[in-house]
Amino acid sequence: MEDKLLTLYHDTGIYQLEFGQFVMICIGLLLVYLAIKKGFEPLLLLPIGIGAVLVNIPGAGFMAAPVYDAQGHMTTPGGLQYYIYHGGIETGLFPLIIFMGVGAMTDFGPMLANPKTLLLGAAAQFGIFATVIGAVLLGTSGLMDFSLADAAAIGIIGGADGPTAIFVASRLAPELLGAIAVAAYSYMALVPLIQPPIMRALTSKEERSIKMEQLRPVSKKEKIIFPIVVTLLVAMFLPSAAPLLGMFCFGNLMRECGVVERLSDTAQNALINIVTIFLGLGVGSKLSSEAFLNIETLGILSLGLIAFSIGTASGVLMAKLMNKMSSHPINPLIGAAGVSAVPMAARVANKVGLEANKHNFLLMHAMGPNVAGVIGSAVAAGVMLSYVGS
Amino acid sequence: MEDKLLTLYHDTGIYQLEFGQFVMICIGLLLVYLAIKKGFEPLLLLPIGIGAVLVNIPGAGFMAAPVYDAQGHMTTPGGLQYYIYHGGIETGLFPLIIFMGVGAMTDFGPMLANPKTLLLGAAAQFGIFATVIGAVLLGTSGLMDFSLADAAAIGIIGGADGPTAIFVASRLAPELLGAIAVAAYSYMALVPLIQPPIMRALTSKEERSIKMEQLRPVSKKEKIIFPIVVTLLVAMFLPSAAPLLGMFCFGNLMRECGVVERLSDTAQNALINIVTIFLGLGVGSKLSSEAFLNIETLGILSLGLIAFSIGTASGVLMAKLMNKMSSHPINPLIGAAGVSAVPMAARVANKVGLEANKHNFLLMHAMGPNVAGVIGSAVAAGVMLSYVGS
Amino acid sequence: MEDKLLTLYHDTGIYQLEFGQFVMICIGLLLVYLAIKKGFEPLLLLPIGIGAVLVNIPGAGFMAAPVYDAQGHMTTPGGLQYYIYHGGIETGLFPLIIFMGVGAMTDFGPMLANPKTLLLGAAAQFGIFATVIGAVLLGTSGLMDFSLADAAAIGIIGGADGPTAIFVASRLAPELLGAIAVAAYSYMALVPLIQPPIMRALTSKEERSIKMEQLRPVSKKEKIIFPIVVTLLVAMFLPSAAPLLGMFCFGNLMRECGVVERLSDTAQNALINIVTIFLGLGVGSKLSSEAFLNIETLGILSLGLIAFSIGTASGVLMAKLMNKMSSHPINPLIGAAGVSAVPMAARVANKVGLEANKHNFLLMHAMGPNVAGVIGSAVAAGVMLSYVGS
Amino acid sequence: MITINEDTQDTYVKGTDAMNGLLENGLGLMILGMGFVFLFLVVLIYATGFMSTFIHRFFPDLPDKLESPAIKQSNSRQVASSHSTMDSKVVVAITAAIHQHRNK
Amino acid sequence: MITINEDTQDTYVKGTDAMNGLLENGLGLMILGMGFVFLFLVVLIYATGFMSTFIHRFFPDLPDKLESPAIKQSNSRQVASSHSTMDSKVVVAITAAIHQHRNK
Amino acid sequence: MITINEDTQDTYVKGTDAMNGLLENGLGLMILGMGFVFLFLVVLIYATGFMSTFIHRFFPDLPDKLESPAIKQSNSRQVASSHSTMDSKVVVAITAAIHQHRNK
Ligand code: NA
Ligand code: NA
Ligand code: NA
Repeated sequence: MEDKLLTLYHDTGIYQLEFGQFVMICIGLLLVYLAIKKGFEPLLLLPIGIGAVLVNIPGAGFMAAPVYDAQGHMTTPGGLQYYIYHGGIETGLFPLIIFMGVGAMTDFGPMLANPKTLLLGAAAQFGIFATVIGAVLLGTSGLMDFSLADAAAIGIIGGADGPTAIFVASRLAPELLGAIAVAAYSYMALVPLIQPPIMRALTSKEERSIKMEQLRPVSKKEKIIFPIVVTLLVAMFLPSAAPLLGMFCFGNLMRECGVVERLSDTAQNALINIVTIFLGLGVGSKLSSEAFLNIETLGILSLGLIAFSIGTASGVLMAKLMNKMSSHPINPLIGAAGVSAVPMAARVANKVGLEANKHNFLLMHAMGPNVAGVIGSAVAAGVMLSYVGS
Repeated sequence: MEDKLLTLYHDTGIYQLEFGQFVMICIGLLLVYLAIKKGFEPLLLLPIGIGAVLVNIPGAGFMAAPVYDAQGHMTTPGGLQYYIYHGGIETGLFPLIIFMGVGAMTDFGPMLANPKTLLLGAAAQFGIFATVIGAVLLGTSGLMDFSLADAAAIGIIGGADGPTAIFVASRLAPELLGAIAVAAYSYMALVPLIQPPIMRALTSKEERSIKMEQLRPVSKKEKIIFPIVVTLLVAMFLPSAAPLLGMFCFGNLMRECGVVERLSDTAQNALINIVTIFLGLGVGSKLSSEAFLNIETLGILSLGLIAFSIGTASGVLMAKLMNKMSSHPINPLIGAAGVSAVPMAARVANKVGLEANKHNFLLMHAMGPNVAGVIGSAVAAGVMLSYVGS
Repeated sequence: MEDKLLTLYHDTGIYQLEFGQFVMICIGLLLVYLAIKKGFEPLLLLPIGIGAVLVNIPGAGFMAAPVYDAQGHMTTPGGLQYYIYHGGIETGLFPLIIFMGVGAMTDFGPMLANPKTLLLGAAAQFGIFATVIGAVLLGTSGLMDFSLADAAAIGIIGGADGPTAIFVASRLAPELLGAIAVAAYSYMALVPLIQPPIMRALTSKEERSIKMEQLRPVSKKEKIIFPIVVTLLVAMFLPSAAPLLGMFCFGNLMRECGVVERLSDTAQNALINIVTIFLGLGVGSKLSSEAFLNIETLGILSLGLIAFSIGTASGVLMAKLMNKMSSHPINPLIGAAGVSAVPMAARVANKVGLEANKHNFLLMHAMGPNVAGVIGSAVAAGVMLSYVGS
Repeated sequence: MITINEDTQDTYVKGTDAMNGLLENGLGLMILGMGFVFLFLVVLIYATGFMSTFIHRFFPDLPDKLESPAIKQSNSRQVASSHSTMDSKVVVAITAAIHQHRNK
Repeated sequence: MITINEDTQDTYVKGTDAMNGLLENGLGLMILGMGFVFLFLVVLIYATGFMSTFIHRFFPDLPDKLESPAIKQSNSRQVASSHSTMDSKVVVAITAAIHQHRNK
Repeated sequence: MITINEDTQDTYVKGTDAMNGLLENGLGLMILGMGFVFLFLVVLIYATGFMSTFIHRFFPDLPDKLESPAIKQSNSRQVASSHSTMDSKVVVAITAAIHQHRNK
């Protein structure tokens, strides 16, 4: 009896809790707080935060591997997050399904009306690669222990695209996945704070007031053919980006083709919601103290912020260049939307534009570079996967 | 030709059917009948009943294991229920997902308005532990072959909570899972028959007529913080209950936080419905004649009934005690709702209360102990899992 | 640097693409075109087409198997379609879940009002077995390399029922699955072109103008009991058809019983949509050039067309016979609906009937044989699985 | 499951025997198969008829009024299903709205 | 996890010792279990009370007006949930419809 | 997949060679990466432009009238999508309700 009581006490969290776990539970709660109170990408950060809390409960076994006997029968079942992580994230299934759903939610119309904005989506990816160099420098300096694969995975934070970041990190640097996902979603939520100062610093008030021409209407047929064109170009030039962009375009085709509305509806709602819940819990499972509480995480968080800033700056600068070269006026602010972070970055461009000229609505024009940024960062991801191997 | 005809005949159910399978198919049909005609928890008992019918069709192979060759290629695929049972129930995934959905459907408001009702949710769990003793006595008497793990799994029927019962049984006594799940859901459906006589026997008409004070309004913030508090307490005191209560609180947090409505909606609808269908078929797969047609099942069914009765009685008695000790009046009937069986038990309390005083609406007051009972039985489940091991 | 550039070039599709892959991508695009532009069963042919495109992108690895190290840890994750195919199609799970959803969408009312139409659903399955003989003849002739299992799987195209065809093919001839599924769904879409000439050739204008008596109303109870009766008969006579018909009847029971509306709704919408997306991608994964670009595919496509034609003809002839023998008039056109292809074939019968007599609405009467055809082809599938083994 | 005759298994031998075996098996499958399909559906006709008679005699019921199920069915394939719940909610909301509107 | 006493593991021996061990274990489970359930829920009562006081004192808030949550809850179990979104859409549509209707 | 240079693989050696190899690889990744991203998107610009011209010339079409897609899109991210079906049902229900109400 007394010994049972003792073992029950030894089973409690109070007895078992390590300091690192305590800190990680607090970090999980911080993410939950940011999600609920500050509205930081709550669809992801809430499940990630709870996932971080659960995985750090000592003795709860959320990441416990199942145990089988010699005949292959299960003797102890695994934990919930073990199955989620190994079934859906390590395999890449969840990010790809989410990307399909995002594709089904994306309207390429504004981009098709003005395809040149794709260049802005390309320029803003400079944040990704600049960050790779930053991570490599930290690695070679001996301060932090980053390999090239780690550096590439960290750089992708600059893509400002959650599923892409998770997909790349799960392949190139699984042990950094938690920190990378948290950084990516946090900074995506912080876009309204990070971007405006950079945008204002790099543009004059006249430039910010530039009115752009009304976008031409885009026909249904263009919208249907476009995802197929992207898929074929990816197949030709960059097969390593085909999982991401292929699923994205599949989702978009379901949306635009008009004959599979029930599938498109499910991809945009029930399916993406289910997978989002599990993706969040699975990403949270990588927020263990060993993987998160180290100097590398600080490096990742700093580099992520730098990546966003450089991406924003290079988007704006490219837009300034295009404005000089083009016969049609281009407001440099829409370049900042090229980092993706759909639709937050486009709204930020619209808002900063309204400050300069309260009759200048840039939202529609900024949606073009915004969705172009999604393609751009998926292409960058493909290059990295191909270059670094896996 | 003739030999083919013969083998075709040998493949028929008529040729292969054993008596036990015939009886189990009849039991499956009985469950379907109870679900449809009597409205016994149809969401679960209908799939369980059909699952029992399907698994007992001789030669249909619903529980057949897949066969692989030496290279690991599948030569014969497994049966549907094999994959469901081993993928979703043995691993504990399905009960946990359902518990998340139930959390997203639960309003803790009435309980937060009157937290003392948590005591009622505690008292009513006495049914669980009394039943454990009952099962142990049957085991020691030599009448039936129950180990301590079996006894614990049988006791949890008294928790009046389906997913908890399935989760515990799948870990402690998988071979009894079918009978335990059937008993748990059947008695939950029978709450309107089982509880009222006990409630009337233990209370006077005056007691049943006690009016309770209007509940105070509960702020949104309290509802948001509460699931986090529960999760942290579980993490501190009883990690073995963390899978159940962590997922339950996660679902409830999604409901209350107000920023992830689409996730909460999916957890309450598409996701829980999908998992309910498969959970039912999977539980039904354990209703094979070997596992069900024996003396132990009789013991389980009797003990389950006793568990419900003792739980109801102890809830009512605790409420009487609290009424005596408290300055605010407490109607003893709401104690019966502490067994969980949400929201059936609360409705029963309301109905019995209306019989005594037709202006006395107890529903709101009974919802507090009712949801407290869910927490109580999950805590009891955690203690059992920790005590008995797995 | 230059060597990296070279390897990046070697990774491109341009460098790696084989001619067979190019052809298969074109065939995938053709399916997408037929789905969108011609409305050929778009819910399936769109995902199948995209699946065919994706699986044939060289180096994209959509069908790559995961690689594990000696300790069982994953070193390289598998491709999306690998997991879908081996998890959902090879195991038979996806066709069975879809069949459950189709059951939940099916109204047996018109068939119950006139059960004799079940004979039409039987007669139209002659297309299946005649095609088996055709495939066997092609096999024995040495022209094509078909075993008995292959022949059976090809024959099932004549069942005009997608999930049944996929289920049978995945068990009897997985390497032919792609061609069989494409043939089945394409011809189902072509029913309005294939059937009318045959129907007109075999009937006189008077026969096509026959008015049928109003169907009797069918009570709710009959609709509830019917799926149970079918399940029990299958259990008695043909357990090998129990997976298909058991799930179909389970879905139908959820629909009709009226007490599990939320499960029925999910089975008909979110769940079937999710599984349809993945089923399509998984079937598309079998459209590789090795499996598709050979003489056998031509045989399959021709035999499938023959199967549909023979099935239509035998349905019409049986209806003519029944019209002669029965006291109640039977329009021979409704016999053509016995091939299944719900609800397309019933609409075709209605349309051809309206040509002959513009006040003669046969739709309701054709729905009986139409759903009977679903049962008929599932029974035929069961016989094949039992006869050929697996 | 029926075990396959040895000769069908080595179809690669392609001897005349194997061919004949394959053809014979195919014919057997056709005859048994069609026979079984008819047998099963005839049994089902009788079972259904018996079921309906039984229900009408012993559990008579008001039939669903105004039933034209085939048309309903062919629609329900297209449209999402949660129809009735939807409509009832809509009706509740409308009733409320109209009352408000009236009382203005 | 607590390791099981050796005697409970061989319940098949069914010696008197084993039986007594099983019974003893069962009683232990009952006492520890009920004790723990009460302990946990009492702690939860205090934690909840503390939480509510804390929130009311430091983060006072307009409470949800007209709250009768239990009734809402018991309904929400039955009905599909996307209630509020639904209703807002419905209300928008109704407002539009009524305006149209008025302006006829 | 490109095989990693041997020196990047043993980053644990941390010799100057390895560091230089890592930095070189990083620079290579940056140049190739940005180059490829631009190349791909420029190709995509031309492909898209060609596609649009081709469609407008050979398959002219009434464009979607009144298109302001970005705004629609930014909403559709927030709101559940089954919008149009919903609204049409709502409108049907409202029409019915208003007729009833009128005829009272
Ligand atoms: Na981006
Ligand atoms: Na309980
Ligand atoms: Na058929």
